[in-house]
Amino acid sequence: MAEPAWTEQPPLARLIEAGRPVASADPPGVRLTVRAPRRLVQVMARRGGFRATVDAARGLFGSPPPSRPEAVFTADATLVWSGPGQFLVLDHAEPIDDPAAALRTAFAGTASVVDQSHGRVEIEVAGRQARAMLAKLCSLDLAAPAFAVGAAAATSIDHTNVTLWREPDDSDGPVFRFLVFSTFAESLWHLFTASAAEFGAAKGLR
Amino acid sequence: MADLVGTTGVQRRAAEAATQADGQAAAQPRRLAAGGLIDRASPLRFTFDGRPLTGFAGDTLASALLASGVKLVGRSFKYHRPRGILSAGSEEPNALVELRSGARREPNSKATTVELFDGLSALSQNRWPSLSFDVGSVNSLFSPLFVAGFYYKTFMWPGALWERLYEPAIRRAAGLGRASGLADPDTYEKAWAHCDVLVVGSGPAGLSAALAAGRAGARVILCEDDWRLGGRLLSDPAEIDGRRGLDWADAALAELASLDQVTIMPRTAVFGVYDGGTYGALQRVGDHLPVPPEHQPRQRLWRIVARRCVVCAGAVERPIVFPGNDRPGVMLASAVRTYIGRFAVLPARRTVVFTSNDDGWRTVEAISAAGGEVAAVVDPRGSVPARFEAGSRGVPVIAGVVAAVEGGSGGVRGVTVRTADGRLRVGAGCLAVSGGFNPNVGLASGFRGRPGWRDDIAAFVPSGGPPGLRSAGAANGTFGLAAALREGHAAGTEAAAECGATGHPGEPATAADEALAITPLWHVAGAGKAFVDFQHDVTASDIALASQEGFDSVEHLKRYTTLGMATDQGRTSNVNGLAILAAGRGRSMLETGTTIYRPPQVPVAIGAFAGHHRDEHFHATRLPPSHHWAAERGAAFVDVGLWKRAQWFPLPGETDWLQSATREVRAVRSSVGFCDVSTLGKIEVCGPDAGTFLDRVYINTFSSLPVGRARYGIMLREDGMVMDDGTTSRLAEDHYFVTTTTAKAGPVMQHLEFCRQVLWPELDVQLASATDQWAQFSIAGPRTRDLLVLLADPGEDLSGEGFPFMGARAVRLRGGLPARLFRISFSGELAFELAVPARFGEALARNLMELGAGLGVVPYGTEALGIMRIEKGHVAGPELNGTTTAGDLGFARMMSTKKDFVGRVMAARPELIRPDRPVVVGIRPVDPARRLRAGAHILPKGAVPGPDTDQGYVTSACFSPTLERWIGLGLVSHGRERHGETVRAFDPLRGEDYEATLCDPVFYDPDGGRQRG
Amino acid sequence: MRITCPFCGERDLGEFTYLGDAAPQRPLGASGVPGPELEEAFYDYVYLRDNPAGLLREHWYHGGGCRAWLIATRDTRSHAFQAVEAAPGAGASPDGGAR
Amino acid sequence: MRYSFLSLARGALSKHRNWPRAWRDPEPRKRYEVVIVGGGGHGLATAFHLARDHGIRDVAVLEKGWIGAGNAGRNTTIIRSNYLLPGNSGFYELAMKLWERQEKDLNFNTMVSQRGVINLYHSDAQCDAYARRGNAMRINGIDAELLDQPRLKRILPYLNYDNARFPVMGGLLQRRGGTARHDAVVWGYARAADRLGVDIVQNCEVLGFVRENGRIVGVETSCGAIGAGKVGIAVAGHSSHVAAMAGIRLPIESHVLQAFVSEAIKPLLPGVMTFGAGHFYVSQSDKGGLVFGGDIDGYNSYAQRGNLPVMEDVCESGMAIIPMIGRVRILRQWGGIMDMSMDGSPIIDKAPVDGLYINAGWCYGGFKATPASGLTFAHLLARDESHPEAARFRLDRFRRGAMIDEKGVGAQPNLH
Ligand SMILES: Cc1cc2nc3c(=O)[nH]c(=O)nc-3n(C[C@H](O)[C@H](O)[C@H](O)COP(=O)(O)OP(=O)(O)OC[C@H]3O[C@@H](n4cnc5c(N)ncnc54)[C@H](O)[C@@H]3O)c2cc1C
Ligand SMILES: NC(=O)c1ccc[n+]([C@@H]2O[C@H](COP(=O)([O-])OP(=O)(O)OC[C@H]3O[C@@H](n4cnc5c(N)ncnc54)[C@H](O)[C@@H]3O)[C@@H](O)[C@H]2O)c1
Ligand SMILES: Cc1cc2nc3c(=O)[nH]c(=O)nc-3n(C[C@H](O)[C@H](O)[C@H](O)COP(=O)(O)O)c2cc1C
Ligand SMILES: [Zn+2]
Repeated sequence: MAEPAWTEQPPLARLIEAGRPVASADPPGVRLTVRAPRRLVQVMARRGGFRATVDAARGLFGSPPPSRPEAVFTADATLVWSGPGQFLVLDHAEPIDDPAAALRTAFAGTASVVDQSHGRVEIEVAGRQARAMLAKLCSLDLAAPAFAVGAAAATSIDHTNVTLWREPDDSDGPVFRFLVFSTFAESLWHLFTASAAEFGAAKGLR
Repeated sequence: MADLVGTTGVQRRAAEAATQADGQAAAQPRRLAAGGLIDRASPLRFTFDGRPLTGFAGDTLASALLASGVKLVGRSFKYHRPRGILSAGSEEPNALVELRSGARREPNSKATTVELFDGLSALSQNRWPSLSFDVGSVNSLFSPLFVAGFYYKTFMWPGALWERLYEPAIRRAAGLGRASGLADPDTYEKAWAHCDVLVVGSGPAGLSAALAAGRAGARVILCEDDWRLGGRLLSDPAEIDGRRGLDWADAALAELASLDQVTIMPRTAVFGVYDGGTYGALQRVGDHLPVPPEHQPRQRLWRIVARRCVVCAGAVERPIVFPGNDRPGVMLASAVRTYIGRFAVLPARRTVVFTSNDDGWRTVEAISAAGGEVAAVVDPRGSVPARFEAGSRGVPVIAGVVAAVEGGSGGVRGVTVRTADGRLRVGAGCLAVSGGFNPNVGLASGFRGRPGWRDDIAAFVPSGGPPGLRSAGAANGTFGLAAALREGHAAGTEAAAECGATGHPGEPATAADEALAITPLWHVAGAGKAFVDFQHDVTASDIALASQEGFDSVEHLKRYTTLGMATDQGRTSNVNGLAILAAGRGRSMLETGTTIYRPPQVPVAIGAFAGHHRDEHFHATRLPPSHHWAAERGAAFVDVGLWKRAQWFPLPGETDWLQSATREVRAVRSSVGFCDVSTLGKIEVCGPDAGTFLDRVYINTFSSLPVGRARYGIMLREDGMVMDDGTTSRLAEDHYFVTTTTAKAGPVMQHLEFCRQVLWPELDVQLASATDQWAQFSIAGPRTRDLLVLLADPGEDLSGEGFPFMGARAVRLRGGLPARLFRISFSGELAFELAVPARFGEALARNLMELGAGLGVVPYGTEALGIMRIEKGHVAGPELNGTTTAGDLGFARMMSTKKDFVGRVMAARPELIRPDRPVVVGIRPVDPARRLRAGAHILPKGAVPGPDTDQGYVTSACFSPTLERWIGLGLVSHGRERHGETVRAFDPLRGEDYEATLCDPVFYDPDGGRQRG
Repeated sequence: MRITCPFCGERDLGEFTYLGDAAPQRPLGASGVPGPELEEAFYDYVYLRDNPAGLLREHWYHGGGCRAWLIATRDTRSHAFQAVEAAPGAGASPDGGAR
Repeated sequence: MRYSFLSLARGALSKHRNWPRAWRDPEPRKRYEVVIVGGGGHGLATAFHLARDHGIRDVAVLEKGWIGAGNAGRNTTIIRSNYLLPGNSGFYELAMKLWERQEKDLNFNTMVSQRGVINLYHSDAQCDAYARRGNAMRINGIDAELLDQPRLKRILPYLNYDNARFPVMGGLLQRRGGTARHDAVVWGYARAADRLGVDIVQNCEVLGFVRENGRIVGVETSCGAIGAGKVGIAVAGHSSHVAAMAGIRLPIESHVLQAFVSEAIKPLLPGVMTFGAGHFYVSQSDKGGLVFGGDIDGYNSYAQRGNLPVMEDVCESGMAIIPMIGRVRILRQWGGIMDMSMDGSPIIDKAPVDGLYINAGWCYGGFKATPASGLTFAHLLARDESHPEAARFRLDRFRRGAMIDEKGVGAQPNLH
């Protein structure tokens, strides 16, 4: 009897092959990268349980989770603020039955834990012109002092919610990461590429 | 680039003579041989009404037309009077053209702001058949009739003729240019910017403000409407810090460019101020080019968030109201200066200057310096202002007023001047008029503020204004150059300091002081039409008439005469009109006041506000996990909110949706099918108090729901009406999984958060949206279990006992994939909903097709889904219409009496429990072949249609493949007691009227045996 | 319009949705079984508003951001905000420490 | 002086020197039989009908600014009677019939123009919903037609049929719907009422009420106290504010609704069109401007001005449905204060206080109601009983649960 085959559909793969051509610039002003899926777990502190949640997180990741709109980069995870009393855990933990199980135990009684590994797509926007391009999409002030490395925000683009944070700069400019809702990803990807076109955009998967 | 300061008139005349020789310039007879900020090395070809003409880079359409000797440019709104070019800026009321052609045609474009480009084509407007011969101009013969508000007094009889005759005629006559009528081929963008100090305008004041703020270290954005920065310095000779004004401006710009905290935005008009320091600005990215560059928009709309704003938008000169003042060739004095100084165009050889203030005398100087002849200066004040004696030597000065203008569409030929001792005629081709200056107070009055009045300059000036906004320079009534520089610098310094900038703002630039002396002159009475609002043909006598009829509040005056309602928003006319009203009423200007200022400061294309949100990108699109798989199978899609959902899956040979949907239903009912229902809202409700929480939001009880079970629930709004329904499963003691309808996912999440955060903060609950995390398929039909066993891990017990109806739990699938399985059914069949992590959605679809091939599995879409829920009598969107109660839908008994829940009390109001309320019933036409349509109303059999006999309507209808006839659900008064009754289905809109039978809403599997089986 | 979310900072109006006057309190919020005796109180709670021309304490939802419910004090004549606080149950509060 | 072509021609000969004031500018008297608060369309129409239909001419209309300063002077002028629910249908059709004879009633050309109103639908569900509504209209004797796409295309050829985000499938058409010149309606009623003896007092703001043992017997105004047998409030966006002076709380919130007008262009759009998949409706004024709007801003406001998000939303919708308006420029943007009721329908009723009567809750739909609002409110004031066509607009409907909620969104004014 045929065994079911569970091939996972990589996010946006179709579009990146079929993406519409954009002005070439060398080096490109903007680099758009769809990141390979990681474990993504939403941790929401219970009533009066924020302190306990912080302690539990410190135990797990070696540093406290963000309690302000920030991204905390630990040895093997990124903890991103996703609202008051809650944060997202992004890491490469082995995909097991229930990606959230381990954390659920760790936070038992202090926080509620929900798996979102398939609920979001992670997109990176980088390059000299990243800010100019994002100014078309994002109402936040992403200028260096106002939005430093490690800053994060829950905001919306094209009326859809996104989580965004700033990674350390790379050789040719700032690096921003976005988590967008999976079912909106194609729509937003179009917006990203269209907005980047005038600067010359390189698009890729990683 | 050479310029005209320092070159004397004599040299100029010589130079002009010289260029007249070589023919090239002859094409531009009014162009001066040297000077101006134009690039003579790059000539540009363009056409006006088809006539080929040339100009230079740096020209506006208006300056190029003037250079070419074109005087007549347009026709006025009401009387179709011939009109020329009045101004040199965005205040232009007359010189409006249809710019470009085809889909890019732009009506009402101000020739004075259009940047000339090679190949530009423009047409004059509002004339037929031609500009020089315009039939519409007969209107002026009837002008005695067409006074202010004439149409309110007539066209009343016979009433029927209004729409058919009078109004269409009025409409055709009105309007100005023609819209293209074709979809706009260009793109638009919107963007955000943030700064400490926004400086509006780049004249001496604006540059000083930007310099001061920038040097102090503030984040500055400098917006300039014009493509070249400098403001009046581009037009008027000036000396600043001991150098030429232009050089100072260029140096200032260079310094600003060197400050990385400063952003300079030319071709960007700040059009409005909004709450919280948000400013709207329009950047004309590609309007100076034939078509925008690739990947670039035509225009970009900026939302600039600024902590402070310094408005240095300058002042607009106002004309004087006298008979014949609308003739082509009558121009604003400062505009004449601009054409000479900036564009090297001398509008006419002989010019009369008519001014009530000193600034007009600068024009006298400029004309003479350019080698033009000033035939006379008419200044009611009589004497030559001391500081202009030198510059105007030999020019005849007349103490009087201009009382009439000769000339027609060919332009001004001369003027009649009235003096203390009689009238005299002066011949001239141009009349330069200055009635004083109106500061641009629009932005400062942006929050419906009222400007103040200053007698010394006879002008309205900013007072108060939006928080964080201040004005400086001419925009603030500070007309002197030196003062403008000082004020701009001070404003920039203060604004920066208020933003915490601590750097040194440097010293203000200095210049010779020259205050504006003025003796206001508004209106020269006399025979003939004296225009106040040129574009709308509002005359001095219209204003008198309106006042006489009691329309003497400024707002009534405006609305009755349409003063200031044209495309220039009365920038050159309002104050004159108000002054005439004030004089007539013996009121002061302050008592009289102004009309309300409203955005936008300059008209903004609708496309710019839309940005990229058009066509298929109007709204974002949301795709369920199996979308691409469904597309590959040729599914038809339907828009449900933002979602695209598969509506049906046509097979080769199937010609219409009903055929496909019917097949899908039959397949499900006889074997098995599956449908992607991931669009349902999914909310994880976690925490110790989750049960209590759900008890309070649902009418039924969930705290008692055992782990591993699901329950159907209904939630109400606080007003007692049904808000949403769905199944909720308990996956663990402290973990529920709530599903909502597709439409209500967002609102329900917001409502639950409100309950959690505002109503019951004491409850320990956490909410997370999981809609995107799971691909959830409904798998339905008698063979469902046979299909699932092929998919599920052998260890999973899917038997009736092992997985009873309304069971719900995490399962593992073959190949180890974790999933969630719910045994719920809305089709009346044995059915499960299976949820897998979203990126496995496509795989799930493929697996179901492969594994189910032997069972004849089909994918089905929303049509089949809808048909089956109607057959089963399940309520959905059309029944949950926001005006139905749980009782109306047949769930009265589900409402717990033992607990508080949202909506409980209001649901008990007398009108909401009346026995005659429309309630859910089944409906089927008496004639089995007859189609039933949703929207048909239900009347008693044989009743005469009327408000009293209207008893309800059909909410949902479909062709039931199972019953092989059309059936439906409806909301009908007393419906429950009337099962079996024959009623009248009345659908006049679709020409249908037939008998139908009311029945039990559950057409299929009434005892629930199949879905429990 | 800009609203300063106590959690996210200053954001554009577009990220928020409005509910209205925060003064009306839901009768018998916590527990118990309400009956007809509360109809008048609920009628008042659901339907009647002061609707002042001036300062108003009102509910806003930062749905386009952190999903917190907020209570803002705003002047309905000028649109100027005086204060923006979090709803009592936003985040993990009530809580001794940070939210 | 009667208005007619002849009188206009005569006026022309006399250089229009003998046109009298359209309405007098009287000093308010000490007392009136009826005082109407609010010189908008509704207040003035009420005064007109009191004087004409009930012979009550001892009436004053008190206006804090200039008549028409409120919503009457700033609305998008759409008139229609395409309502769904009992209570609304009859009332708005009564209004429509009055519009159709308004020039005669007022001897003033208010430019009632029945060019048709079309509501577009974009899905089968929306089509059925409009069918339900259209059938309800027919049942109430109101004209309605359901247009399929081919017929719609013939009337509105330039809609985005080809690559729309939401398909344009058809529309519900009321041919008798259209527009009327909003300011003229105000002036027409003012002039007609004035000629019947009504005092129209501008720049007279009502600041409070005068009571005698519980009953309202007059108003305190910026021009002093004025006695009144009865006081009727018709102040639209300020309803709560004025009612509060009598200690009354209403099921109403005040919200700002914006509107926009483009530069004048040659005739482009035939009638009125509303876009069912976005927030956009548009018509073209006689002057040639596209007059359009969308949703309210959504937050309580008395500021008479709005913000950018709604303006953008409206233009996005406009571009989506009529891509040819991209290059047409917006000339002016403004706002008005809506009296948004809790069910989206109006209130015409006695106040809980003796001597006081309330006309409020018009939301963004009260212009089209003006003639019927005046007629029925006058009836209530004169007879102390509801006019049959306004009987469902009673205040107690919320207590009883008899809301008239066309949109079905419940007690949230900013969603109506
Ligand atoms: C932008 C916009 C578009 C609209 N579009 C439409 C449409 O297309 N179709 C439609 O049917 N309706 C429309 N409306 C709604 C319609 O304009 C209103 O419902 C209607 O005008 C309200 O009745 P009114 O004319 O009496 O109100 P108003 O004209 O507002 O009259 C109320 C008057 O009361 C005065 N007042 C207030 N307080 C006091 C006081 N204390 N003392 C004395 N006087 C006072 C005010 O100054 C005002 O003049 C629109 C409204 C707006 C703002
Ligand atoms: N009677 C007089 O003496 C008199 C009167 C007026 C002006 N002036 C001269 O004008 C100058 C005053 O300097 P100033 O800087 O105050 O005015 P300005 O006229 O020199 O500069 C105003 C600038 O603002 C720009 N602008 C206007 N509205 C704008 C908008 N909404 N967005 C973006 N840009 C906009 C204009 O294009 C212009 O460049 C001095 O040279 C003064 O001598 C003199
Ligand atoms: C139907 C209609 C048409 C309008 N047409 C114009 C117009 O052509 N030009 C103009 O400047 N304003 C026009 N307006 C807007 C008014 O000037 C004014 O802004 C509006 O009535 C609100 O009043 P306010 O701005 O004085 O507060 C129009 C308004 C309406 C309701
Ligand atoms: Zn927030």
